[in-house]
Amino acid sequence: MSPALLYTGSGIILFSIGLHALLVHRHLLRKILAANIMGSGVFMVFIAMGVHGDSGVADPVPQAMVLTGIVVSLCFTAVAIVLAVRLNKLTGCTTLAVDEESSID
Amino acid sequence: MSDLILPAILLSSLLPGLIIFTLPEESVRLRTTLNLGGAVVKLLLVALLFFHVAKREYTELRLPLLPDMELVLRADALSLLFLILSAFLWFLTTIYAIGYLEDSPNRSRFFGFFSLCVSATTGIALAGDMVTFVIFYEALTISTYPLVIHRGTPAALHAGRIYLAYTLGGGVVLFIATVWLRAIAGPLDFSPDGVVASLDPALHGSLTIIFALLILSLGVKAALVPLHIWLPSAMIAPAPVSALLHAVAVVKAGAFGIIRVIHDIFGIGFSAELNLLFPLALMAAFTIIYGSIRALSQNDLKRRLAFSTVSQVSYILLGVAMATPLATIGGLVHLVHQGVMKITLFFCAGNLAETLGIHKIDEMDGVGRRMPWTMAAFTVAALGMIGLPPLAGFISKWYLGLGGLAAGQPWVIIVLIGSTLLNASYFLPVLHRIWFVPSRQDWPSSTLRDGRETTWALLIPPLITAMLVVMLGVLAHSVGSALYWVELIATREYGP
Amino acid sequence: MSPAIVLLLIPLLPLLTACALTIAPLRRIVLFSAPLAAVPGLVTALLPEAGAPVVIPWLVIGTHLGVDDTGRIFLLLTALLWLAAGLYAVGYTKNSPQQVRFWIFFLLCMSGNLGLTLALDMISFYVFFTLMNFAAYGLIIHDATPFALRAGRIYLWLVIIGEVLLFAALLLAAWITESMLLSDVAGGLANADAMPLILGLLLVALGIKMGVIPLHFWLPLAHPAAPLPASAVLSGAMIKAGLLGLLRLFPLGTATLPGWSATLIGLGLLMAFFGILMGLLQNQPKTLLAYSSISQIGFPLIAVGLGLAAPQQWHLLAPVVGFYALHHGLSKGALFLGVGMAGQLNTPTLMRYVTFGGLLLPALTLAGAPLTSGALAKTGLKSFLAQSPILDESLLAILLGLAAVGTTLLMGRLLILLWQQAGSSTQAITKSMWSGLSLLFAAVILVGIYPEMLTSSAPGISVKWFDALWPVAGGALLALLGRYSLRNCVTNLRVGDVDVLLEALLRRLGEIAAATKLPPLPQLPRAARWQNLPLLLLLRDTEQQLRQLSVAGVIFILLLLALLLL
Amino acid sequence: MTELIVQQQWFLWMTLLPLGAAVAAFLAPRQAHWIGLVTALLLPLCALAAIAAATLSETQTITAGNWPTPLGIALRSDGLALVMLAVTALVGFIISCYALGYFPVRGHHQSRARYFWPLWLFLWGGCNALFISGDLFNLYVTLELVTLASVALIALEGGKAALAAALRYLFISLLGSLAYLLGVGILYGTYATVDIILLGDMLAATRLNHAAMSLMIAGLVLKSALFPLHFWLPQAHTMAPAPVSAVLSALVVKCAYVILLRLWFEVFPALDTIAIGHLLGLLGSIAIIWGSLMALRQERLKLLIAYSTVAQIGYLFLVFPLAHTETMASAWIGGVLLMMAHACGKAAMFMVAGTIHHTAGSDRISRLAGAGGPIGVLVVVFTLAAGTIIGLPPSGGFFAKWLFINAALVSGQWWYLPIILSGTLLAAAYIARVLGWAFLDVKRSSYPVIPWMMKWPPLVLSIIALLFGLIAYEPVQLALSGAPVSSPVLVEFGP
Repeated sequence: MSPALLYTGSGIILFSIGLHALLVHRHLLRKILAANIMGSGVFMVFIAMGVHGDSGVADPVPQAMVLTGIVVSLCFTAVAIVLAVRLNKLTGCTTLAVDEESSID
Repeated sequence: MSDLILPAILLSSLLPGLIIFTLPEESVRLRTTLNLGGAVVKLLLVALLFFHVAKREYTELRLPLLPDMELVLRADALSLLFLILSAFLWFLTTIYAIGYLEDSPNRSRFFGFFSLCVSATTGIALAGDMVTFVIFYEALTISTYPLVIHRGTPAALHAGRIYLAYTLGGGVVLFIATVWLRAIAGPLDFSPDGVVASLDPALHGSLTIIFALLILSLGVKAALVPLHIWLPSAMIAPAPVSALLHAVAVVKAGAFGIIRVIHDIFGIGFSAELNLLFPLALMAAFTIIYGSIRALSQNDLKRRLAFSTVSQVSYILLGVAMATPLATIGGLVHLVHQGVMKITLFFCAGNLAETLGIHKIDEMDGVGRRMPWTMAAFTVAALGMIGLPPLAGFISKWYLGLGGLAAGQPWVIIVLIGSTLLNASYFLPVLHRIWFVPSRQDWPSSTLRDGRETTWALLIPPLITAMLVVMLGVLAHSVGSALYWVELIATREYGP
Repeated sequence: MSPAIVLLLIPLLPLLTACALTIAPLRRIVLFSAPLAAVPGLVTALLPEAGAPVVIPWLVIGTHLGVDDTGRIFLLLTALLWLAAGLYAVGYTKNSPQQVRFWIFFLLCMSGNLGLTLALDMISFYVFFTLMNFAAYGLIIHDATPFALRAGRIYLWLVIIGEVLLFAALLLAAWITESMLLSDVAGGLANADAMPLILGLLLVALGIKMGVIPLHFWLPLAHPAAPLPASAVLSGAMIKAGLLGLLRLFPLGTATLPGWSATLIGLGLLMAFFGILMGLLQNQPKTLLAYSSISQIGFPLIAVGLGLAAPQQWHLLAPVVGFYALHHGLSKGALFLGVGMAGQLNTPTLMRYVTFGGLLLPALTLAGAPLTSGALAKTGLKSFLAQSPILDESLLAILLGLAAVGTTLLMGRLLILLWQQAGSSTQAITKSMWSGLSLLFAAVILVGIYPEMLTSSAPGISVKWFDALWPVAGGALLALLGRYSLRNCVTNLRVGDVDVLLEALLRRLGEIAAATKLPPLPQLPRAARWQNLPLLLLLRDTEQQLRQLSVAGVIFILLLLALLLL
Repeated sequence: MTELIVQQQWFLWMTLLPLGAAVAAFLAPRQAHWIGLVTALLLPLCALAAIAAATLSETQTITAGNWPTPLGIALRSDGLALVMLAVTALVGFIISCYALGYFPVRGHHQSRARYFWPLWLFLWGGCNALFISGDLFNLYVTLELVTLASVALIALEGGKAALAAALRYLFISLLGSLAYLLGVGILYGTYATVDIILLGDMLAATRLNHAAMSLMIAGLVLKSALFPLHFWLPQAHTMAPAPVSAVLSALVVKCAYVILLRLWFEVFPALDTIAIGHLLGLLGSIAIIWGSLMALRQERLKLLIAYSTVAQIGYLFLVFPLAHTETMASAWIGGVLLMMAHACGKAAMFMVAGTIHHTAGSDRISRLAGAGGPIGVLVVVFTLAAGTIIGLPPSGGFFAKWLFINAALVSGQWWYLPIILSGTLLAAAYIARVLGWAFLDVKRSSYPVIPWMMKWPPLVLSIIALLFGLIAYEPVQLALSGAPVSSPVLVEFGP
């Protein structure tokens, strides 16, 4: 088992766990965390993809991409947390259980 | 210069329409100026075009839409026939509508859509290929809808729904058929020999289906039974709309489209070769009789007139479907004649409704004494509809009958006779009521200063059209009459 | 003035006069001078060189007008009768509340009737024929009594049927002969396959106007219903329009058609006797006169029948037919106008005898007494009886004689009826009425004594006194006998005709139709709110489900799997 | 002069200008609306210049920082990019004008205006960057930029429903973009590049590539709200203020779809995608019917318009099954044309809805009763814009449908005909329902005066939308330059 494969495998497993958590958990914070875990999984796959052949030299491009990805993910997490906190302040809920259709006007 | 005539004719109603939308309700004078100005300018431009076309100088304008697809505007003799009719009747209807809608709400909206409607009709007349035709045809569908529901009553909205369901249903079928035909036959420019005759005989099956689809979809607007349901219910619209709807715009657009398809897309020879015309003739004949029979039992004046339209428009189709020069003359000339006669009838019906509040036929007892001029116009037009000589309707029937004989289909005469009898039996009792039955109501006497029966704006248009009904018949063989022009078209179509 | 304008003026002047009537300020003057609208026609008819054919190509679809020999005699009759009736009407309608309406229809009708005598092509004939027929409706129902309205309804129906059949016949004829000229029809039809159809259509269409049995039943209703001047022209002139159509359109002089000949002769005889019989049973003078018209129009029909049997003789026979039409028209017109004067019979003055004499003259003329135009016409007819494909010449002559007896009897009954009912007449009599009547009297006398003066086409026939006298004498004798022996038997008869039968039939049909009418279909209840249609509710619920993130996630995973597998 | 136009990298400016303006607007909130308006004025000019430059020379490519591909970030201005830039510039300009009226500079809604302008300019820049991106990863980044701005904009209203909708949209977007990113990663692993053109040349039909494609398509399908993954769209689009709804429906949804188009036609043409095409076509067909039916039963104008978007997205996905060899161009151009037409029409409709909400106090359709008179202009605008949605000539929607039907007929997939047609009729039905209410003859108490800026911009846009077909020739030719398809646009049956 090459490290690349290990990374790829665990990346995909992380992605799946995150996906499951994102869908199943109702608490917003858990959802945010789940999304982050999914992102980490994808990044791990990227890192693994940077290995070309046996040269042992890591391809810098995926690393650059991952760095960019982490920044994006950070932004998202920040925005999500702000929104979640704001929602919690307004409704007292920590979930998305708002019937939106009836609450306009 | 002459290239610009065609777009100018379109814009002469489109631009005033768009400006009118933005006008506030109170600016009556500006709106009236725009309306009438547009109508007059259009009339002048059409007259100019007439001289061009009469000299066989055809103008054409092409505008690319997509690669290999163009918007083609072209004025040939047939376009001009429809164009003159619509431009002239629009002018009269505008005058009439200004009088009719005096002091009613939402006039900017009304006149805006009214102008759009006429622009679309103009576009239909000037369309030089099938794509352009479809574009303006659908534009007409949608610009008429707000006019149908203009009153805003639940009944009007209901009628509007029916109208939209039928016409848009027809519209999408037309759309498919056109795309299909385009995919089979390439560019669909209207040309006297048609564009599909030279195609592989293996495609004749598809062509037959396409023809049926085209006729059925255009038949919705032309009110072929059983696709006519929308027309009587659309009667709920204000009188100027009904007048235009019946006489010029919508039903005529359908009939005109069928003429275009038969003459300029499939070609008469080819349509006859594929035996496509006989079923159409049968449908038209059935519609003629059915419409008249239904008209018999209507008590609402406008509904009776509507069923009469259902019946009369099919004369045009019958003539075209006979595919002989004489029948074509009869059909095409009825396009004009029916328009002038029917618009007169609707103007008069509108006058009754607007001035005296009469909508039903059994309220019309003795109304001839109260509104003699209006009712005289009504009488002339109704007699014309029956086909009494020398009025316009007779000329159409005569040529249709001769054409039917020439086509070896003498049953057409029986249809004409039956229709005449039925027309007589739904119009003559009305005329009897108007003139010979003593009035049972005491109508408000005229409030106008000189004791006129109604305002000039409401009175002049029907009188002019009634005069036309007489003149189109009496002067049928004069230069410039509809018959004269149609004979020119037929000679070009069939060769001398 | 160009000939075209002169000819056009004949029908146009009445039309213009009618138009002028709609303008209120002109009304008084126009009403007074309206009868003069017939004068151009009269002048044209009397000037032998006037009325050369003209072509007006721009009018309708090419108009041919002109006065030929046949046309001239009809034009003369028509113009004269309309002038007289018009003069009469000026006085007759003086106090009528619907005076203007009457005159408009009167003038329209006049225009049509004058025009159709000028028409040399199908379209203009049809145009004027139609104008006359429809305008006459306005005259018939003028009084708006239930009787008049019923008469008008029946009349209108028959007119419309006649119109469309004539339309079909003309259409077929135009198609076959490829010409619009009436003069080409006779020749063009001779060998056509469709000739029987066309002739049949024509016979029905024109027969309605002429009162050919069984299409005659509107006549005894409409003629009495109309005001007197209108009855006079209806019975005198308009009825002849059908005859003129027959003369113009039947292949007379070009084809030998024994079958058609026999039919027409048979019909003519039937009409002659049927009219007399039915007339005798009436007790309304105007109805009686209407039946008399049916009877009288049978004779020219017989003449036309004879012409169909012997085309080579037609050029001799045609003037006889024309003369007969003229003679009958004038006398019948005079009688109808005279009916209005019946009140004078009750006055103790000299007028009583003048009036009676005045009525007696056209009555005798109609009966065919010697020295009158009636004798001339009948003698003319009799000289062609040998051509008949049915019945023997002598038998026919006897039949005609019997018909003349009957006519005299009928006229006798008319005079007796007028005398009896003179007391109940309330008609005010004016000078213009007298002038109209006098004009007709003069014409009747002139035509009898000096036919060549009024018409260049009168036949030069010498009347055998005995042949003319015995039927009149016999008839008069019978009338006098009947006056005293049957005076109480026939006074209260009310005899229905085909119309009663037809109406009963229609009523029955209507009842059957009403009985078989299906009950209305039950209306489906409209969905109260279409938004609550089950399908849409289902959609809404599904949409709610989809909105849950877990459901959406599952769908996402399923979609991913599907994409991977495809 | 010519050289001046050609040498400038106008399309690059179209990205940098709004991003810079966004920063400026954020820093100077009092001047935000001026900054926004100036930017909105400049961008259409830039777009025109970029088009001029492109027609004068070849497709332009820039690599950021002069790093060669695959290292550098490739930015390209091909036909598709240019038309999308242009449409975005047009719609964006008009939405900006509208927003000037919608967010009053003074008054108690100040804070909304304060945040709207930077976010909107940020989103605009993100969109423009997305359109010109030439590599897959950059597409991811720009898509996330757009999403982030959208989330913030949805939450602009600040209510709990808006927050919930924003959060939901955020999660969904994350899910979609991470799936997409996973696919990008797999592709990079094999080919060591993310450049679209290079990948398109190299790609072979392997299972791995197929898996990558599946992930990317699934992610993008989620982001472009194809049935049955459309559930987030109606809420997200209707919670926001009207200009934002217009932006979201007209532009943001199209971003994910543009990436899909690029993937399908430029990256993965080598793969066997027929079955996937049919799946997408099936979902698209259901979306058309479903969205239209749902629109038909909505009580609120904005929801109706949003569901109409769901249906229109369904049409867009018909491109994939219809694009066979000979009908490739027909379907592709149809898709592009529909995108453009829908952007104009839908933006105008949402703006009208916003104005109606503003004047009538609610966007319930029943509140429109009798509105045809007093606010007749708005009804007219709505009708004109709806013409595009229904597909009436001469709108772009009409010609897009023409091309779809043409492609369906020639490629023998006639079963799409009834779908397209019933979609058209249903669209007419839900539009007619709105008009019916508006035309209802009810006496209304007077409406407040409609601000100038809330009335005329939608009118202009709706007229453009309706007449788009008449001016479509140039955009279509532009889009075809450097397009991945080469076949006649109007296909005829083979001999």
